[in-house]
Amino acid sequence: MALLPLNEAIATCVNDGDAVALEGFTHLIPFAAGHEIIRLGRRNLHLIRMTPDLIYDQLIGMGCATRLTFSWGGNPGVGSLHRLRDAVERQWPQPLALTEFSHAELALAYQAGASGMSCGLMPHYADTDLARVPGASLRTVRCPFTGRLLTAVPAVNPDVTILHAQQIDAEGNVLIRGIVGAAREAALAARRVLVTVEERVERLAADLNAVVLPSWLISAASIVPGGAYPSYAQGYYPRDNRFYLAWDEIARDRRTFTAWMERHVLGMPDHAALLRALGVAA
Amino acid sequence: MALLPLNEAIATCVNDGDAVALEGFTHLIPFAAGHEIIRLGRRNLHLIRMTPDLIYDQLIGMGCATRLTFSWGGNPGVGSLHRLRDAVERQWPQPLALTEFSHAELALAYQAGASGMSCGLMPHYADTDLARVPGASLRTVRCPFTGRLLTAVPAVNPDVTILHAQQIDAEGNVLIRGIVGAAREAALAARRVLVTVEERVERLAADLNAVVLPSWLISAASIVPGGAYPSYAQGYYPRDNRFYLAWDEIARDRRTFTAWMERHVLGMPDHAALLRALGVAA
Amino acid sequence: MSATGYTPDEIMTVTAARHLRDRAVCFVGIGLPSAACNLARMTHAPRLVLIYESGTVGARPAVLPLSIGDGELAETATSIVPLPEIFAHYLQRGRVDVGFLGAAQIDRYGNLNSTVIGDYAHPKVRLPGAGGASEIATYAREVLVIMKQTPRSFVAQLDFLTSAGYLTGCGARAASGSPGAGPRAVITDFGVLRPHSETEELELAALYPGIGVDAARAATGWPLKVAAHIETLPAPEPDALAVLRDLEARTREAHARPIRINLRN
Amino acid sequence: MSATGYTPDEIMTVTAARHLRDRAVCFVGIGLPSAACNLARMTHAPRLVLIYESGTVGARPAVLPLSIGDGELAETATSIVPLPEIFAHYLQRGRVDVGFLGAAQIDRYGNLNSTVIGDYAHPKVRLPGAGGASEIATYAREVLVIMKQTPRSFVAQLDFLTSAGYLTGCGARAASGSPGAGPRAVITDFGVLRPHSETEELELAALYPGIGVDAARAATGWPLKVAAHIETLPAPEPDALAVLRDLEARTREAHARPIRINLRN
Repeated sequence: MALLPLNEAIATCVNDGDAVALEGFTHLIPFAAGHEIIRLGRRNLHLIRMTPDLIYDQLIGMGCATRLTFSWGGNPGVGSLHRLRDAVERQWPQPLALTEFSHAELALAYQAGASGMSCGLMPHYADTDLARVPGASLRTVRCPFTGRLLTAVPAVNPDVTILHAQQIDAEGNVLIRGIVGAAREAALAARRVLVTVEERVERLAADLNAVVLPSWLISAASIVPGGAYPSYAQGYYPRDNRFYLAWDEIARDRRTFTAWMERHVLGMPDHAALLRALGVAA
Repeated sequence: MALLPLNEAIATCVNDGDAVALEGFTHLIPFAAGHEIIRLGRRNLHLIRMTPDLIYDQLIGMGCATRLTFSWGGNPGVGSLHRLRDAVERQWPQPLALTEFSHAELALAYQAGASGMSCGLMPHYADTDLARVPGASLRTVRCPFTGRLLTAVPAVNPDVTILHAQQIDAEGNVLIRGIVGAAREAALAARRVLVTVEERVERLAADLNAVVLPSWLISAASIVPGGAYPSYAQGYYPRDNRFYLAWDEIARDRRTFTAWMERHVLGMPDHAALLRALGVAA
Repeated sequence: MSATGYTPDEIMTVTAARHLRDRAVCFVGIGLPSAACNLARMTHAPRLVLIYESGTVGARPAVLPLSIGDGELAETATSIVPLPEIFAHYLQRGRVDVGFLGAAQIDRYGNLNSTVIGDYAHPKVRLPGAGGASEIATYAREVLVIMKQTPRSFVAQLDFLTSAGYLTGCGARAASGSPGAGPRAVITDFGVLRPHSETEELELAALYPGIGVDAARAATGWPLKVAAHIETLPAPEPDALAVLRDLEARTREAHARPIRINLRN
Repeated sequence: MSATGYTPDEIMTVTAARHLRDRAVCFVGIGLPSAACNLARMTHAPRLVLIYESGTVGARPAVLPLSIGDGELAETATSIVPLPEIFAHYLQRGRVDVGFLGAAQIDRYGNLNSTVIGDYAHPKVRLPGAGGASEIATYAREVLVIMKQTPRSFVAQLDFLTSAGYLTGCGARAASGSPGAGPRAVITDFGVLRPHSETEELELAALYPGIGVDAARAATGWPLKVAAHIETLPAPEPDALAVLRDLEARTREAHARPIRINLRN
């Protein structure tokens, strides 16, 4: 595990053309890391994430991605991701190929990837149209015990998985506290793991059964307070629901989107500057 | 969830002929519950457990079981389970049919059971002889994506899973703290779940990401302090390694085994009396 | 609202809440379903078990979450489990009594579209997609659908089938082996549609006070059948309305609180 | 012991410990492997990562556990994970550098039996069975076997193949697709056997001080081949012996402590 400034960590771990998963389910979404990918101008990425959320709306709108693997692409509780829609509906700024799953399927795909398996199984019932779209990647096998049809979901193994977490200790072990989503499975499935954290501590404030990623599973880490904003970090700051509502207006239009990104992401040296500019840094 | 005295809980939840899993990996083995099954004279049980440990040596030696599903049948760090060996090698007190897995396979079988699946998958390499024994239950399927051979392990769904845990709260939620083994998967795979706990508290001393079984998944619970002895309950009492060493001598011989069981289990009204008789109750 | 004393959202929420019996295990979605479940929990069903797909089991939020994984859910849950387990150990294993779904389109057999309007490869509107909906539709013992009724959303032909209702009706769903019973009620801003016991086609079973059959028919994109006996649903009880409005006021206040992040380091 | 100043167990443990490089990830079994790993961790390899199959990752026990899941492991671990994940996410995923195995029988290709002596259906001796051994043998990048060498345990023909070594040799293991490299060393009370680079048959590669080739051959149930150059291993360093004996003394003391259980309630 190497402790690096975020721009160096991203430069080292994320290459043009990589399959990249920024995970964290509503909670602990690594926004700062996503912004750094945009600042470094990475291109041709295959973005993977259960819920693309605002950070992928931004990456897609800024032209970083040509493929998206996902299971629910909306602004939670608000509505559409307008940049994702614009890319799919009108190929702006470029076409975006989709690989689409349900949550259960993508969770299973990460789990298979984390387990060194080529696929995972779930029961099979009536096909929905999702099994029939171009690029659909589900297949079926028969259970060798019951003869019943099962759905096989191919493993997902990102080149790099990026997480945000609460703490890193002196040895580089990382604590995730609260809703964990499929973050662990996405990390264990990946070839490289990059973690941003709220703070460095001598010893993690971790219960015996806490979710801790051992340092030797982590390629690089950066200390980025507020790195999940406008998502949240349990015990540090809550989700900025107002920002999620405001994003609907910002992203609806190509021009206001581009202006916002140029001013707040490209125009800022780092995440701390963005938080100050938005008036949320104390 | 019904809070019952242990003998009533066992009488309600465990029937002759049931497939019964007493889980807990070295930690939190439900000895008190196992002893109550012996006192109630249950017969023809299909015992399921990754590591049969001393409690299954006792159940087998007392004639409660006709079938055993397991993955490692020894006295950890000490040697043989003499009663298990006597049943397999010399059919005493009765024949014992075996269904044998590796740890990884049985863990996967519980996980499949907990997930409503008929089987679970793992990669397949060279067969060991385990795949060829009478009663072997593994099969193979081809991965529909890679064409490679995979091992399919049939789900295990006990009629009842019995766990020991640290705490139950006023609503009947149960906290497991420390090594959890496959206890959760075994419980979620089961038709009924019976839990013994060290103590009842108003509110669990549980971290956000603690292992908590919600009350509505539990059929019955009993408060049995020391209920895991001579196994242990993290935060309450350590494993009695001396007892595990002593058991080797007690169980080696049919006569000393029977005498010990008659005096310490059949001859005691409950677990507290046993702990007092052994001089471990404070 | 002024005429009736309540909004369409309010009577939909109260009606949905009435469908929940105490101790039921609910797989809850964001928006009206979350409001309905929490209203039920705060009124007649205090032991309702709420599972959100973020992995929070037994959540008891004091304010409504905007997202499916707000911190409020984590802090008040009995247990937080990884997301793959919520789907495998709870939903797929058959532990969920009631699932809630909404969608952009529904057809006469309760099948739902939340994926695209238009052609999949060249959509007119790209919708968010399945999320947890496909599996909720399959596994929950019963499904409650909550949707506003318009000819554009209650359609003769779905553009895309994301989540299975009764498929083509007349037992097609049961024949597929699907473990759950399917959509037992579709709660709209006009009233409630329920499946016919044999054909499984949705029919108008209940209306809110002051709403007529013709209005409901006009809001439906297929020739809506009407049950033999149409029930008139009660207006929201003042107590329930008060609890709901209080909950929503607390929620608005909480979501408006400015965020302050301490840049230690 | 008096003659050499150390016991066979001690030189086996010290020799095994020397095989471990710092930062390696070890899947540790109970007994000598656990002693060897902790000795290495307390001497030359402070960042050795110990995984016990009970789910404790990064355990740093101050006393040796008797069982694979003693509380000491849980209290000192970086992380405790459910047992299915230890096997799927760590071992099967290829995260383990070194696995330790012992057995009742080993053959010339390093295949192991820990299941039965005699016929499976009517065994002469029923052994504990596979436990984690089969998958450790398959997936660990390399395997270290620790066993006392006797003609009854080093056999021409296994009664049962529980864990794969090099199967029939000459590349048979690689042909099976097995991800791990197999048993790179068999550490006995005579010295160390290693696989021949082509045939993969185990041959005597190193001996402890004062032990001759003939003695090792006499303790082997097949005609034991001898490497072109036999290394003589050093006696245990006094420092290592001191650390090991101190660890074992602490362990004996800890395991002898009487248990007191408080019967509240």
